[in-house]
Amino acid sequence: MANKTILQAINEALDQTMENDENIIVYGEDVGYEGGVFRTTAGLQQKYGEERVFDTPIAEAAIVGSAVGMAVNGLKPVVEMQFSGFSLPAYNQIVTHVARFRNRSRGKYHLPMVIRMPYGGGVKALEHHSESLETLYAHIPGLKLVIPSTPYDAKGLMIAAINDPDPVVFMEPKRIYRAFKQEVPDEMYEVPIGKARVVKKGNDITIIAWGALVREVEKALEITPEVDAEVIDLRTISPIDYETIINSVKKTGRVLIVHEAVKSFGPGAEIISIINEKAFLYLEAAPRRLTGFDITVPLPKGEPYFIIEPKQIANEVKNIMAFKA
Amino acid sequence: MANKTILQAINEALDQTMENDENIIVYGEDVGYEGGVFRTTAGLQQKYGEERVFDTPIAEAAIVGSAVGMAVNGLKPVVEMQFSGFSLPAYNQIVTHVARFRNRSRGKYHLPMVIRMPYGGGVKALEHHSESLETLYAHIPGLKLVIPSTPYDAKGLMIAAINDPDPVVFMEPKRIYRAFKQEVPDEMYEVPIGKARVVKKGNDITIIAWGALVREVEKALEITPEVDAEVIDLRTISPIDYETIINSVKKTGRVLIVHEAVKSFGPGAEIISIINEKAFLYLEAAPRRLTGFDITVPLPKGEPYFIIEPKQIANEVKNIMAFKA
Amino acid sequence: MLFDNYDPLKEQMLQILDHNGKIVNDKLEPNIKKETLIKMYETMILGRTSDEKALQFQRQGRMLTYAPNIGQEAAQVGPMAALEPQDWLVLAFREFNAMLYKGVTLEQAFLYWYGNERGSKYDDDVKVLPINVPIGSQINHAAGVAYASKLKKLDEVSIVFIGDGGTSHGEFHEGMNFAATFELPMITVIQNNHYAISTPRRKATKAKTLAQKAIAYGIPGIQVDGNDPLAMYLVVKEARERAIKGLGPTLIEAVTYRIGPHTTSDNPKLYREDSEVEEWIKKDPIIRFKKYLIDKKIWTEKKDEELHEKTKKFVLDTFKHVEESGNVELEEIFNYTYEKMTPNLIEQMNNYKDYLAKEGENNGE
Amino acid sequence: MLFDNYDPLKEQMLQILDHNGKIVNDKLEPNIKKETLIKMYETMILGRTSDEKALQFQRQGRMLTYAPNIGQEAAQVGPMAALEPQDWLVLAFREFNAMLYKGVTLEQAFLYWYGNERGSKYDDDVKVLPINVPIGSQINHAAGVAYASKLKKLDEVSIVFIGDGGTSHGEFHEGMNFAATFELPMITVIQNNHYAISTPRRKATKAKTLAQKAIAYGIPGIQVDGNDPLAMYLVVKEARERAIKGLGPTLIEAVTYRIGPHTTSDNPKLYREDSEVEEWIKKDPIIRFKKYLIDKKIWTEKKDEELHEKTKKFVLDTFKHVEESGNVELEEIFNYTYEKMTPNLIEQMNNYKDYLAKEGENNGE
Ligand SMILES: Cc1ncc(C[n+]2csc(CCOP(=O)(O)OP(=O)(O)O)c2C)c(N)n1
Ligand SMILES: Cc1ncc(C[n+]2csc(CCOP(=O)(O)OP(=O)(O)O)c2C)c(N)n1
Ligand SMILES: [Mg+2]
Ligand SMILES: [Mg+2]
Repeated sequence: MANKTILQAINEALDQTMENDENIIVYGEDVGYEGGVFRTTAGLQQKYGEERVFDTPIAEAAIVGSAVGMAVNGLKPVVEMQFSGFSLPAYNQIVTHVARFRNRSRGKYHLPMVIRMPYGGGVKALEHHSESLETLYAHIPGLKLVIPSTPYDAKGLMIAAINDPDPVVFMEPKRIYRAFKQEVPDEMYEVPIGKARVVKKGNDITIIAWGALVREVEKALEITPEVDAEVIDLRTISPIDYETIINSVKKTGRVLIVHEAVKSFGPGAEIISIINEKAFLYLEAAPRRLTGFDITVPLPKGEPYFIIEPKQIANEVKNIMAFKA
Repeated sequence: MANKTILQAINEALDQTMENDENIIVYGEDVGYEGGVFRTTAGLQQKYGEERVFDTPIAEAAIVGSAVGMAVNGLKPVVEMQFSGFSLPAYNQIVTHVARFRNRSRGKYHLPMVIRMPYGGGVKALEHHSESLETLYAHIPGLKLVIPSTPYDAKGLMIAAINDPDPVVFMEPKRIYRAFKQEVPDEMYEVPIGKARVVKKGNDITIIAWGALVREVEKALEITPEVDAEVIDLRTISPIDYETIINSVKKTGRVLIVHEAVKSFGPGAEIISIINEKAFLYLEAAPRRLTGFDITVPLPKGEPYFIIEPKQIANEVKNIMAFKA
Repeated sequence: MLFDNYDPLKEQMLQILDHNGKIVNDKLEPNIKKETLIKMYETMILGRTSDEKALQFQRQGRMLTYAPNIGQEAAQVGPMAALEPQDWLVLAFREFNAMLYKGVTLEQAFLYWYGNERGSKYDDDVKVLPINVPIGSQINHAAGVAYASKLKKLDEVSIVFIGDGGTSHGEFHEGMNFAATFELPMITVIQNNHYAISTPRRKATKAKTLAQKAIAYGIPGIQVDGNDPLAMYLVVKEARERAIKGLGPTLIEAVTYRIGPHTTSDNPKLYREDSEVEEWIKKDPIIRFKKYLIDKKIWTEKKDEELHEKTKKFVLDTFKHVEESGNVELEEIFNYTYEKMTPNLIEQMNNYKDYLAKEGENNGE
Repeated sequence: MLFDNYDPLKEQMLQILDHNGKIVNDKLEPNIKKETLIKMYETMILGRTSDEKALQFQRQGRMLTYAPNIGQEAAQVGPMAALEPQDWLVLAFREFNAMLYKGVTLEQAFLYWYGNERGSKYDDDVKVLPINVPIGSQINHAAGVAYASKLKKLDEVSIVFIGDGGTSHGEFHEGMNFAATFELPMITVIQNNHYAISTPRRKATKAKTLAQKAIAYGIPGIQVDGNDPLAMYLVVKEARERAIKGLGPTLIEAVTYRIGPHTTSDNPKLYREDSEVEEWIKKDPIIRFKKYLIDKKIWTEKKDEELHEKTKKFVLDTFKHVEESGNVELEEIFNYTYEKMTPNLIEQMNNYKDYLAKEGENNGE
């Protein structure tokens, strides 16, 4: 047991699984020699050699497409997209192949692979370095989409993702890569994919978030002590854990979804729709979304408007609590 | 005025706008000499020459990316993705550039361009030829997404798209390219982008659909004469016309959304969420979606299960009408 | 070394067996085992017959879209004969003959074009990746397969096919460069059949040859008469040797021609002259190969007739069998999205089953 | 013709002015107007000074991420000087000097890296496309710009920059092939600065030169000493002539070196030896160009001192001005998504304004 950041937790998950299974290989742009621009893969090349941990040409379709071939031929590739905004050149491979090889071959081939990508804003970055593109992956059948919000989950979910027989897109909330530490067990363990985490139990309202926003929700609740909120960290965006959501909503009757992805046709919409389908009669207020605006994430001098702050969450919580049917 | 199919209506829209404005150019894979695999662009090269209507190498990123450059330099490109499933290699260009040039340059540059793509299933096609990928485009700020369901709208919306100062993704429901004819005015006219069409007025339930599914909804209503449904053809998926939707739902209190795109994180979810946000207290039943399953569109011998038939729509309508709050 | 002697920049093209079935380069005539030669020929006849029948079936409304290979048999069978059983075949979509040679059954091959995913579930020991429709993307898969072979120090290579049109795609570039950079045991065969649907090869790139694209990756590239099974065999044999030695990938441009339509939905008369097609019919790979085999006393006209007869029957019987397979089961379309069906998918399937129980079969309209 | 005389396959590299400031190829010394030479030099000094100051500001926490160009000035200014005012510049992201030469103001250039989109709103008559972060994708934009120039029969060309790392991207391939196929008036300059972040050039491709990638597109490719402003000038001059004549694009590999870090978030000591950097510092383009100008009696040490003085002041003043610009207005982030704000965007903005009115400023935490 030691205190670790999310970054360290992911690094440890990669290290321990690689130690355990020589079929796991790790590669991407700058992930090898220097250990990644965020240093998430630091030390791995030194330990496992250049054949298992390596730098690639700048060619995202090749990174993902080659992983498809490797997985078919017995490896378990864990590849990195340097930023989620740069996963788009690989989008064709991900949608047309990664998500479909099992179905296309009726199970003859399946792809145990992980596509890691730092995501989200709030780090004062250049364009394409701040996107939250959950929807693009959650909407595609055959993919799983996982996002940790704590060091403990980061390690356990990464190990689960690597062990998963299906391909997993693993988005890492870069804003909190190093933001805080948490006790993380030394040994390997899995946090199950497809299960949300109830961060805090409560009876008044269900607040659903993931990634960096979970902490912001917690901060918001500090300034709204009058509200007894239940907080759900979704952890797996797809396939979504509707049981946990629905059970909570049946209890609270009120819902707020908080995400940084742009609003329209975004991930929150699916959650609201599921709640409508499965708990409509329990709703005491219109479910609401607090999300990124429907714009391109602004450059740093405009980004503060875009970033969701705890006060905004608190404000929405109060609005929903005030809703009278 | 003459009877025309959707295909002919689109061809006419291209022809007339090209005649009118020499800056409009049309290109893509096989669109030039042979006039497209569906023959949507037939005759245009013969009339406007190889410089304005041409075949490209198989390189979707180049097709879209070059259109960005052309639009910056004064042209109005109308490009074709042979099937929407093959727009994915261009997805990086579309998301990172087409959608963003105006914002990136704070209005110095804008991109009056149209990206055409046949979409949807039901034509017994190979893999990647049957997708409904609305969400991937509707979720991206800066794009407009238009889908006609009739020859009249096809011509008017295409002309509006070409004249629009913003980039428009224009999905063409290939299943009904030639399915029926309609009187189409000979002259040029616009059907406004951003406005849904009320296909049929009614008081019991609001049914929202677009593209090939609009006709299926109409067929479904023939077998449920007891229900007085209001049918909305969305026509523009983004930016969505929530006024028309909300006005209708306030009247009917019941909602069914029908689309072929896969369900989870799909376009219907946004519509339900908007209704929750703006007409929650008017809802008399849980809004529902009848959609493609969360799977890859099956090859022809499994596709019939995937295709939504009028009886299914009728069945859902009855379920929603039976819902008691 | 073959690849040094044929310089694509000088437009030198390797040919061993000319279109009259004459050996024009006897120093290079490969020493192929008799059984292999016969398997090559039989596969070509099976491929050709299947193509012809499939086109017929389609006209009769019994087959869906189908992409025939007529004229391209040697470009596929030559390479496959030069490989070893442990090697991998990574497909584009116009490699019917290569698939058959490598052990995909005719039934599977037909079933795919008949519209059933089971047609891509090849037998366990058949190291073939499913047909790959998104142009160019298969190159990256082949590179990955080859990376694994290299990492695990296995004595195996990957061969990957692509069309002339496909070489313009970004995925071709990325995959070739990836394979070259890591010196992977991969062999890329471009079937330059002169057309990408309606778009002629000359409109796809200003490069005089497609083989010279190899230079961009620092690897050998060679132009070969793709209708010459011996030349195709030889060049892949050498490419395999390089690959196994750790010298990396090779790019082979097989110059051939698509005698038939792009697919059954295509009308080539819209975009090319009959005279052009006739010129290429004269270069038919099967005719020249048969002459060669007869000259070598490996084959006779009588055997040929028997083979044609037998093959026709086999193709008809197999197709009949495929036709009888009907639609897939409902479970089938849900079962393979993930290893285990998610609660969401189970629900969707069950709801639909309930609907069907109530309303009867869905015919997709 | 220059491009025939320097064959990248033979690793012939064009150099006119060596790193000592000596003309090593006097037959090729271009006849550049005095004012142009001075503008070139002044731009290089402005670029260098800006880079140095920006790195300082960043260390002081006054600047965000910044990608310095130190060492690459000649590779940018040489080409720009060879072009005409009506030509287009299509950027990657490490062309600070090229931007300045072409009329982007220092204030705009800084404002962008300071995190304000206004920095990409260049003056109306400045034919420069915004900084393009997704690697490789700008090549396709340049091809499109050039297509329009050609269609409209305008006497203008596009120049597009890309890094060594960028040449591995699929978009590079597609854009180069598109431009070559349609014989577009485009000039591609690869700034081969030997690194893509931490990844050395040799790990990006097995091709011995990047210039030889031109062969894949059937166009000329040439390797040039990228730290030699005269060679860069000459080669672009000739490429422009070809382009204007309708002969299509040219691929130019400028061999140079990134003296500084990839960006201010990068620590190059992690992946390269100081000794390597020192070798390249000796090849500094500015030192050799200054010697050349002084030898030509166009420049003096005194003028040089004055220029440095003046430039420093200008850079400091400009940056101060940029610093004072603060955050953007709220409307600004909504206004440019579409020509007209959609009802949805108006609503989102107004809701947020209401929130701000109630709760005060949002600091993004
Ligand atoms: C990425 C992508 N874009 C477009 C298509 C549609 N398409 C199918 S086959 C084809 C032409 C392929 O030409 P070529 O590579 O020469 O192969 P051939 O058909 O001649 O065997 C096209 C454009 C596709 N399958 N994938
Ligand atoms: C498509 C894409 N993938 C990844 C990145 C992240 N990235 C930014 S710069 C860079 C390296 C670029 O190297 P090179 O092309 O040599 O240009 P240089 O930085 O040396 O000027 C990378 C990988 C990106 N911007 N775009
Ligand atoms: Mg072809
Ligand atoms: Mg570089």
